[in-house]
Amino acid sequence: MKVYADNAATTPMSKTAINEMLYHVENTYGNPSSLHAAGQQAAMALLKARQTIAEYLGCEPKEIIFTSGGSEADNQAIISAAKLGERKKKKHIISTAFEHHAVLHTLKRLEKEGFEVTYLDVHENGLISAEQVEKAIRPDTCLVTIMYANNEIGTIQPIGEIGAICKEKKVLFHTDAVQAAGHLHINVREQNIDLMSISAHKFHGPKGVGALYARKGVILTNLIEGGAQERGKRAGTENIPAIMSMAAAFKEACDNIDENAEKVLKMRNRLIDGLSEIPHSILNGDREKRLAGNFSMCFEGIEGESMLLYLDMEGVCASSGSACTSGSLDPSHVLLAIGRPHEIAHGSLRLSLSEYNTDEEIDHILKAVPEVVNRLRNMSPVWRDLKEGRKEYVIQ
Amino acid sequence: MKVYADNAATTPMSKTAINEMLYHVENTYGNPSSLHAAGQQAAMALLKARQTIAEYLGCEPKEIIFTSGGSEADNQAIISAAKLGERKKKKHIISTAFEHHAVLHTLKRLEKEGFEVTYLDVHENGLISAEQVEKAIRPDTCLVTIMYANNEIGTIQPIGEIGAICKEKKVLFHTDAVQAAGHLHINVREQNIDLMSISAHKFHGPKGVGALYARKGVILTNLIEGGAQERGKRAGTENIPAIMSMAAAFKEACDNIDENAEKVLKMRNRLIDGLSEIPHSILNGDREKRLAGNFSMCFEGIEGESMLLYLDMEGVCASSGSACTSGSLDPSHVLLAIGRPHEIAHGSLRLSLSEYNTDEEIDHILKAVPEVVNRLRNMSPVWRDLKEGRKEYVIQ
Amino acid sequence: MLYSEKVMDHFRNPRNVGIIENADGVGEVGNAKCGDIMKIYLKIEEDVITDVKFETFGCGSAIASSSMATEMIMGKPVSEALTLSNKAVAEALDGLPPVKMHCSVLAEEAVKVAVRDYYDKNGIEYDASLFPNCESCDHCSL
Amino acid sequence: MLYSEKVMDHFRNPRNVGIIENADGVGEVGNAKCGDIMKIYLKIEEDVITDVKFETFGCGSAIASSSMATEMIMGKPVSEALTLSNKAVAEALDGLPPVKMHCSVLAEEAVKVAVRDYYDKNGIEYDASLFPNCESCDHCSL
Ligand SMILES: Cc1ncc(COP(=O)(O)O)c(C=O)c1O
Ligand SMILES: Cc1ncc(COP(=O)(O)O)c(C=O)c1O
Repeated sequence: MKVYADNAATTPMSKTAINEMLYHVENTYGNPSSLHAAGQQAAMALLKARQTIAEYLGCEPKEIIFTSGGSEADNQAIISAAKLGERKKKKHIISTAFEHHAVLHTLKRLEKEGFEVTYLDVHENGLISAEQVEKAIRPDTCLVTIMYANNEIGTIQPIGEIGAICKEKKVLFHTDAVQAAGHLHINVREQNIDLMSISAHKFHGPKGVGALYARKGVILTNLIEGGAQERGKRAGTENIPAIMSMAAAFKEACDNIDENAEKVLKMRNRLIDGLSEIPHSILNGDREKRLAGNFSMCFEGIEGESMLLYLDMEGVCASSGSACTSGSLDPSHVLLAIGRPHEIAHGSLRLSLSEYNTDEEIDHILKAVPEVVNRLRNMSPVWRDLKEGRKEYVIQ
Repeated sequence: MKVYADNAATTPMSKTAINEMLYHVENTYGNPSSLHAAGQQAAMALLKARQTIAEYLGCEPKEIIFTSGGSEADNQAIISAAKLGERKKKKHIISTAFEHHAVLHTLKRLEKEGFEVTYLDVHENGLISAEQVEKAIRPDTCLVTIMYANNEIGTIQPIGEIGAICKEKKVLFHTDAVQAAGHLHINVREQNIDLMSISAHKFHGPKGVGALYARKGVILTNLIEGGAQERGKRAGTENIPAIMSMAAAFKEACDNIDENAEKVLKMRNRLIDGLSEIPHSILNGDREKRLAGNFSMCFEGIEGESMLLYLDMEGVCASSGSACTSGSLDPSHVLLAIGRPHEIAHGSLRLSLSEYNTDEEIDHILKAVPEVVNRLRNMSPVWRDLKEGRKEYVIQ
Repeated sequence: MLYSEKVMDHFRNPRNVGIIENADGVGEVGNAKCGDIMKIYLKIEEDVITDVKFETFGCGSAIASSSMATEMIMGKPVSEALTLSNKAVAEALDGLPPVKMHCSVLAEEAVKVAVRDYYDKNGIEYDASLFPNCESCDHCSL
Repeated sequence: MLYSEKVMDHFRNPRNVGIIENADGVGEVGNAKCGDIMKIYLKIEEDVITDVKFETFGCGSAIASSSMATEMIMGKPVSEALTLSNKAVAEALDGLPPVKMHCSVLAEEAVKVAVRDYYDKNGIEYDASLFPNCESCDHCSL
């Protein structure tokens, strides 16, 4: 049995999204900047996609800029807010220690350019509070950037509360909603969000396309200069088939948020309950305030990568917290941020479901994971030391 | 009859490219950073695509970085070379006045940051010479960036000669090969190219994907920070279906360069010969040193946009030199660069063919264009003045 | 679409294209460098516009604006033609894209300059401030 | 694929997993903070390794490297086991990804530390410089 349980990394495209893409690949190949029929047809499609996305986010179409994905949107949002801040001599930014690297590495670059960044401590439950944000805001704060939902542990931050505080304090608020969009009800106006990043491949849309919402009046800095596409804020011939497909996938996802969440939640809860029976295991992050499909656990005495590879042999596609292939041997910065010690953080497993998963697949995972954990513990010198009392368990 | 003759703006995807995209949309949806089978399958696909592109460009796979298109590649190439230059206190760049805006606007930004840019004069035939480049190189020159083939008038620059000079003078050489790739034989090693941009949608590949070739040793600056994709030089989940489709389209295009060129050239020559019979018309740029499919003409006494719209009514999708919809009312900077006066530059028509065009379509264009030119001249006060001798013809 | 159906209709089938020999008033505005020239010819009888023709060098909206303007003043007293505003032309066309609004301005001005020509030819006095002043033209970035 | 078929084979079916009660030499290297611990148990008779087992906490290549190292020293004289290099382990596995080369280093070191333990237990003299020094370990960025 093959089980894809790595939807937080990327999702397969929905039939709707594939058909929409294919339709436009074949029929709407014109360049929207061209005056002729083929171009104008593409321009109209683009307008429609922008309207759809805007409608589901609660903003104006012209507040949406299409990008090549979530990373680009994150980079552009943060750079733009920083440039705006710099002009007013405001060079302080507030973020958290468990953001995605697209945010963290952009902040690192700004730190080199003289910006100061406060990384809020994340509580052990994987949450930060609006009060933490409020306390950290200074007169020279130009931006608060806090992710909507964490990609590794799935916890959802109090975005509306943070937005309200930022609005009151007149500080720009960006949220990386890459994991949230299409999965949670978002309304940028009501939640007082100024800048927000989304990425299509996290909600059964195509890869290589995303969007940046920028509230009217928030002037964007170009990452990519050139033609006058996207109000002159993002050059490059528009990828109409992908943009249309993203809009279709987003509409489909948003129209079915509650229904999908209900289905996925049941499966996820069965998994958490079942896997929690493995001794010396622990759920990462709050049990309730989390995405329906996403959870991560740590298992004491074993290491994540080998767990994934053995699970893969059982047909289960999962992920660990650690960026094994990224050239770094450090454990997940997210798990460290919520206070897991290094040796525990190494033994993490993330399972992220979508509405395409089935109960049979959950049964399979519930069988495979304990077997794999056992197998690895049986060859682990750490586990032996724990079992034989030469070492204290960290996870009780 | 519908005739798409705007292939320099963008091309329809080939069947091969569509099928490849669709196959990978359905089968290779994993994230190449994931360790499980779905992820590793994607990682292998990515490797294969990189090898294909590298093979046809004459470089190593690891010298290829995938981007979201030509604009991003241009931006990253130029910014990277500028940062390298800056460290050595070399802040002079050589370019031309008729580059694409992705290059020109990036250069403008660098000028604001204290770089000095020499824009070489383009000869009336749409060409610059290697000698011009050589003369312009100074001890503080860090980059020469000159497009391979011009997008508006199709002229091909002496890239190999320029590359040789840059190599000798130890100056980095970037070429925007967006219009050339897949249409001309390129070998970055032989031509001594250090950085080169290509974009898939100009050779029947998908939109939203391109590549930057960067010779080993040329350290790139990230435009998009985040994950460790693309050797850490370009963050964002890789768009495998589009990348695979680009590789397939590139292979197909390169394998058929000569055959396609022969077919397209015949059609183009018929068009140039036929349309040159329209009195007071002129071809823009050298007749020989040009892309097989691309040419542009100016017709005295009329304006380009109305020409395009009337042609569109006849089913002909063409373009003018001017960026009418981009918010600018100025005529094409390319036509001004080759010395066309404003009033003539306004009356331009670009027809860009591909191997998908047919002889019947050429017949149709040959009938439609003279009719449209006549119709517009008959309602043009400028034409009346010329005809009745109150004004001198600019084009004889 | 870039243009409204109305614009496209007037572009595809422009009304009143041509010239009037020995016109009572002729107005030409714009310049070829900017990419737009409009020329309006008026036949006027007893202060009423009995015929109007135009010639235009310019983009789709320039042609449509001229065409619409001629329709709007045809048969009207000269004094009424003078009140034709660029907004009225643009509205009658169901709107123009922002970058193309100057085309409706040209149409308004071409009509006015043609009327002034008629006044001048016939020695009729007028308030010069009502008419466009070419030096104030900002249609070009030249 | 991230790993060669050889690595995957040793990962899927690791040879010589387990412990040896009352082993003649035991070596443990790495630490859990770094995400890799290897422990090698040796049974030695007349200076020949007659049995070897391993336990590993670590990634796929750590498990495969330990497995391969045990196969490579099984039945060999202790002196030969001491010459086992991390390169030899990696080559026997048809290569390791660059970021995973340290796993083969750990395997080499675990064998050496187990041999040293055997020497120590049996009062055999040795050149200390041939053995790893944990303070020089740079596997962690801690
Ligand atoms: C010469 C040239 N450079 C760069 C580009 C930009 O490519 P893209 O639209 O893929 O960003 C284009 C086409 O749009 C082009 O013709
Ligand atoms: C929270 C978060 N932000 C940003 C990204 C980057 O998105 P993309 O891969 O589309 O660039 C991801 C996923 O990769 C993510 O999970």
